[in-house]
Amino acid sequence: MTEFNPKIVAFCCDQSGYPAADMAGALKRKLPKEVEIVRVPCAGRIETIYLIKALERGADGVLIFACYEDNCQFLRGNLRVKGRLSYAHRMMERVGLEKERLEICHLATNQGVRLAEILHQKVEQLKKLGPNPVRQKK
Amino acid sequence: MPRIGILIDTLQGSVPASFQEKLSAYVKEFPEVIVCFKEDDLNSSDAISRINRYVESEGFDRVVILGGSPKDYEISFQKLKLSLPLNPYLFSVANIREQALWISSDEEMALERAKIIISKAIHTVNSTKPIPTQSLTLNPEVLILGGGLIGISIALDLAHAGIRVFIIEKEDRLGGKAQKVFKWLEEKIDEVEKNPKITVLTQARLKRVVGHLGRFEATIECPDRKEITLAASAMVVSTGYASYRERKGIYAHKRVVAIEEMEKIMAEASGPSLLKEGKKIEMVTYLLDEVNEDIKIDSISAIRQSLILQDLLGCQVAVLCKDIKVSSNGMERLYRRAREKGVLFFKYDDPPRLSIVDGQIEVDLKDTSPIQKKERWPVSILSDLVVIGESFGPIPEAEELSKVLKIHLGPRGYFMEDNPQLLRVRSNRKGIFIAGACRFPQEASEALIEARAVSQEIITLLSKGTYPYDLAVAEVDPKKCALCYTCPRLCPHSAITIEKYGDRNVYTTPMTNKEMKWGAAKVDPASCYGCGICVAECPAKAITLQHLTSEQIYAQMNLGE
Amino acid sequence: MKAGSNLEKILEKGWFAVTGELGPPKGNDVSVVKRKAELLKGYVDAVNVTDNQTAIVRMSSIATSSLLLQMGLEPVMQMTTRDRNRIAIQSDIFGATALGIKNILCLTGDHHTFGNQVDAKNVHDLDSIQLIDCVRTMRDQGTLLGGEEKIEGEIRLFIGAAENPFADPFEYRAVRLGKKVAAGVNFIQTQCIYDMNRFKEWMKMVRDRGLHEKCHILAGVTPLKSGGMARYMAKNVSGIIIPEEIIDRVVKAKKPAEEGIKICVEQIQELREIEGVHGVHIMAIEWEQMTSKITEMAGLLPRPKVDQ
Amino acid sequence: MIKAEQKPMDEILRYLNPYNKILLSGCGACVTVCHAGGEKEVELLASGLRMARQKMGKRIEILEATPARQCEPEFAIELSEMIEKVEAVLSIACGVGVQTLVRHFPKTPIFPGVNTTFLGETLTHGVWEERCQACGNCVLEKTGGICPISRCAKQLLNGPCGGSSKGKCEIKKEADCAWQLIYDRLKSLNQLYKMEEFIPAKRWGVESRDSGLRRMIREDLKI
Repeated sequence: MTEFNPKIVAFCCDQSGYPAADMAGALKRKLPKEVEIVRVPCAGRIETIYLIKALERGADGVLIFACYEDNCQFLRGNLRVKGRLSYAHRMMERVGLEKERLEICHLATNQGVRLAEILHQKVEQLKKLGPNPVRQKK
Repeated sequence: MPRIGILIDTLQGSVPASFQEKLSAYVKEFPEVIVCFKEDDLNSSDAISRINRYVESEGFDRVVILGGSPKDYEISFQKLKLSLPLNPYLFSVANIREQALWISSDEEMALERAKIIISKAIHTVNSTKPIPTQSLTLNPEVLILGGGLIGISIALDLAHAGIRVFIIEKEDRLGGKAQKVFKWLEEKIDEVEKNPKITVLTQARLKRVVGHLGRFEATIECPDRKEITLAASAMVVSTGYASYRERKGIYAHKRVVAIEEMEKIMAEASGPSLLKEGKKIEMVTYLLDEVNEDIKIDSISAIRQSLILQDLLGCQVAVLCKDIKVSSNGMERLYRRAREKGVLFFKYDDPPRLSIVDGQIEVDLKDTSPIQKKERWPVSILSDLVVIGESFGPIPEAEELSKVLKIHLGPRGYFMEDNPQLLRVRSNRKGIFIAGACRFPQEASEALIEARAVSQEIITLLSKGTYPYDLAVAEVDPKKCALCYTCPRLCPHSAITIEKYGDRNVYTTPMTNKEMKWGAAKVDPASCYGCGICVAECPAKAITLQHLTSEQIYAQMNLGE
Repeated sequence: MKAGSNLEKILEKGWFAVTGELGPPKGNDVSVVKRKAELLKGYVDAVNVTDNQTAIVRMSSIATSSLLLQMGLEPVMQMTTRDRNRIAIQSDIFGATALGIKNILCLTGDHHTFGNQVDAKNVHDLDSIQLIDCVRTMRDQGTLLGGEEKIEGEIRLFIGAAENPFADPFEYRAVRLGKKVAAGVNFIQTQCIYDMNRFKEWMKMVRDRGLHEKCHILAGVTPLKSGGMARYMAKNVSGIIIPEEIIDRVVKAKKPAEEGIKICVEQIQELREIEGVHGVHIMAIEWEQMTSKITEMAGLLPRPKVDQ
Repeated sequence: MIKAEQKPMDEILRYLNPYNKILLSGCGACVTVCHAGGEKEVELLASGLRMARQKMGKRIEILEATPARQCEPEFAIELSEMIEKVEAVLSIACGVGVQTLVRHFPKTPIFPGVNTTFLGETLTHGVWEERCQACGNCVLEKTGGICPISRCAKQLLNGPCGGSSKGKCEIKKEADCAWQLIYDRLKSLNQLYKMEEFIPAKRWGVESRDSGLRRMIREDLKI
């Protein structure tokens, strides 16, 4: 049996998450294999449907790397996405998906190490949870 | 079919040659890719001119750079934008260094990741439409709200730069709070009034503002209730602050005055001494930090006043405070001079007690200052005059103004800057600047620095006469708009308004007031920062970001259909 | 005479009336009614029979009133508009008067969400003032509400209503009483009074409008059982104001219940002195045994007998 | 406008249990504005339902559509082609929209996906409150423009009950007492006399829903 490598979609705000991801690289931190970085201008750009669709299309976990609260370049982008996250969590609960598969993490641009840690922790957590149960068997 | 040119930035050797080979082999699998070059340092200027030549000789219309962080190329992008015949949105960067090479545990994984990143970048340029750049004419016209120290200072700066200025002042004359403090302000006011570039409207009120950066239209209500409309490219809010103090009990005594009133008393003084009701004032006690502990304005005013009192008006001054706050320029020196001249400073923890003794006011306190001096606690000062600090707050009109201007107020009710570290004098709306004590109570010399910053920003903005912007911003499809008002409420930059299309004939009744028919939400492209909040919230899915569509985001997730 | 009830006669004679209150059982156990009736008999001129108070389902007000009549007490039948539309209301009034009930208290009723049938659909076809108008029409015009249709027989009812001087907007409370008077109310029982100053202020407004001459006002009192009850009522029951000093008295007392009774008696004595107050309405909630003690201590006994 | 909120997904899943291919239809009018049944919600609910059914091991195919206004027959009819392809329809328009589909598609089961809650006003973004019960005979003239039918818990017409305290309703502490609002407003308009007038019993049985199915006919408009 092949090892289960959880697939993670990581939405990265251009003001925090994305520079942090680059910094993780610059610091030569190894990231998990199956991470897709999605660069967005602000966490406020992330539509609820992206979170839901990522799960529907088989992502095992979805992470949002956003700026710290009160520190959004666009004032309320990270707060709006927090609301959308809670909507998605409610829907996941009804569907029967574990809440842990979707999470928001607040970062500053220089927290590349933290970003790498979070991703590794998430991988470990998702390994315990097992594959996304709604993923369609191919 | 798009014609894509690939540029491999070898980043001065940090991408190994063997890896480069594998990548160039991979990109050739894409039918759209017509050419693949290598460059040692894409940020160098000769590299840019070489790329320019490649574009012309090879005839590609889209570019994907395989290199480092896209953030690193942003500046060169700007240059490329100017120098290349290509649309800047037909570029994409595949960050194969940070996001593949450096984060992978082995080369195989790095290659896998790089391939995914490259395919996403190719998808991005393939799916992007060229986004045109437009420009907005900026007339050199600026509206300043508030003709106090800051408003006057900005008006003069701008007028000297050839900009037409309108000052809207609610009082009947210019100067605001500062007119009592600074004698030289009179000259400035005079200068303003004589300057043909500056128009002053006193006893005026801003009633309504429509439009955005470059074409604000402000309706002003003048004293005779007449309304006039002014056009401005940019606006400045310099409305200052309000100060107040509830005066109960002994604080209502005529020998207790606020610092601001003291300014007036001193300004009216003539001769070598200070008189109150015909009697000479000998002992003046400043009682600070009762209501405003964290603001240095009071400390500084008290020291400034006490030097004059002590030196020129023959008074003995005592300053009672919790802390001496002299962190602005030159204030340490003034403080030392005050001490040298004999001004007494006391520190208290428990509030001093005031009582009336024979028409004078006795101030009793426990002095807790560690500095050796004759007077140890308890101290009792029989004063002819007690000068107290006041509370500071936003002006009463702040909330209404924030609604009219559609700019944000901070939690304490002052106007809020867009970014406290970087963009201190910009409001959340493009083209509206805020300066001085309307942001928070501050000391005049510091506020004047802000005034200068605003002047510079505006002069830079207006000097070109145009404001270029591209359409990589949110755009509303008016046919889909449900007029739910979600986006104007949520736009952090107040860049969205509901457009009134008077001429859109939807109903059969002839409109008596065309202004009163609403069509759809409209984003002002020059005011939009492209954050995407409105796109994500629109319940009708009527808003798109042209350079980052949902389809492109799904492609970046790389999860298939 | 509107109805010739005992209560009406006492009030018309200008005597100080005393009414009590009886909550019907949460079932059909007649012995509960009997026990409570015994506790009140002889101490009050009439007894309010609540109509599913606080929206808790209880024996119907009409049936309980009828039982009281059999036991020799005079009922004031409460009727809320919460549970009945105008068809049910008028039909119940036919029935009630046929059974010999002569007093009615017109109420809107506590909201159903306070009770034990929160899923119920509340009716509120009429409000309390419209109910007063309805009963008055039936009695004085002999027709149904809004109709020309003549009633077979004769409706004779002494019409009462409640008023709460402690609810808001305070300045409107006397005006609202005026509306009730205009609609045809004969007597008023107030919400229980603890804040005497506010009540006096309200009575002044009532007198200024001359309302005390157009209807009889019975001041409501409720003895406090304990400090806990006082605190609870002050905090949780809208439209009841209990001044701190009264709460304090009960809380600090060695025997809070006795203190509560004492306060109540003092209040009655104070209320008696107010111009326009024609009686008291003692609401000893689930504490009916105290009615005798309170009336006795307040010097309200023996209750006068009116000639038939 | 009409306000609505999505039904619990379990309930929707129960309705859809027998079907494998459905149409999920939103509406571009009121329910879009209150974020309950517009295009965005259609997409989200469809995705959620597919996931839930996938998890149950019973895949479902969902077509998605959002007509401009589901309550106009022509718009509803435009869905014909899609409805022919499916076994059932889940409509997240208001109850009116659902029934417009029902009228035009006699052979397809149509299910509601939202609860139509009330006719309300937006207080602030994301907060709505009831304002009208369509009682059929507007009383706002008498009450200073504040509706006691929809805003008073007991629908009182002659002033506040005894549960009005400090401006709030005793039923819901967060709700303003409608009659306090009426009082304050009439006072500020200098029209307090209106609160002294007796308002007779409302003719519910003739004017409102109680009269049976209400129909409005404008002869001048009929084609």
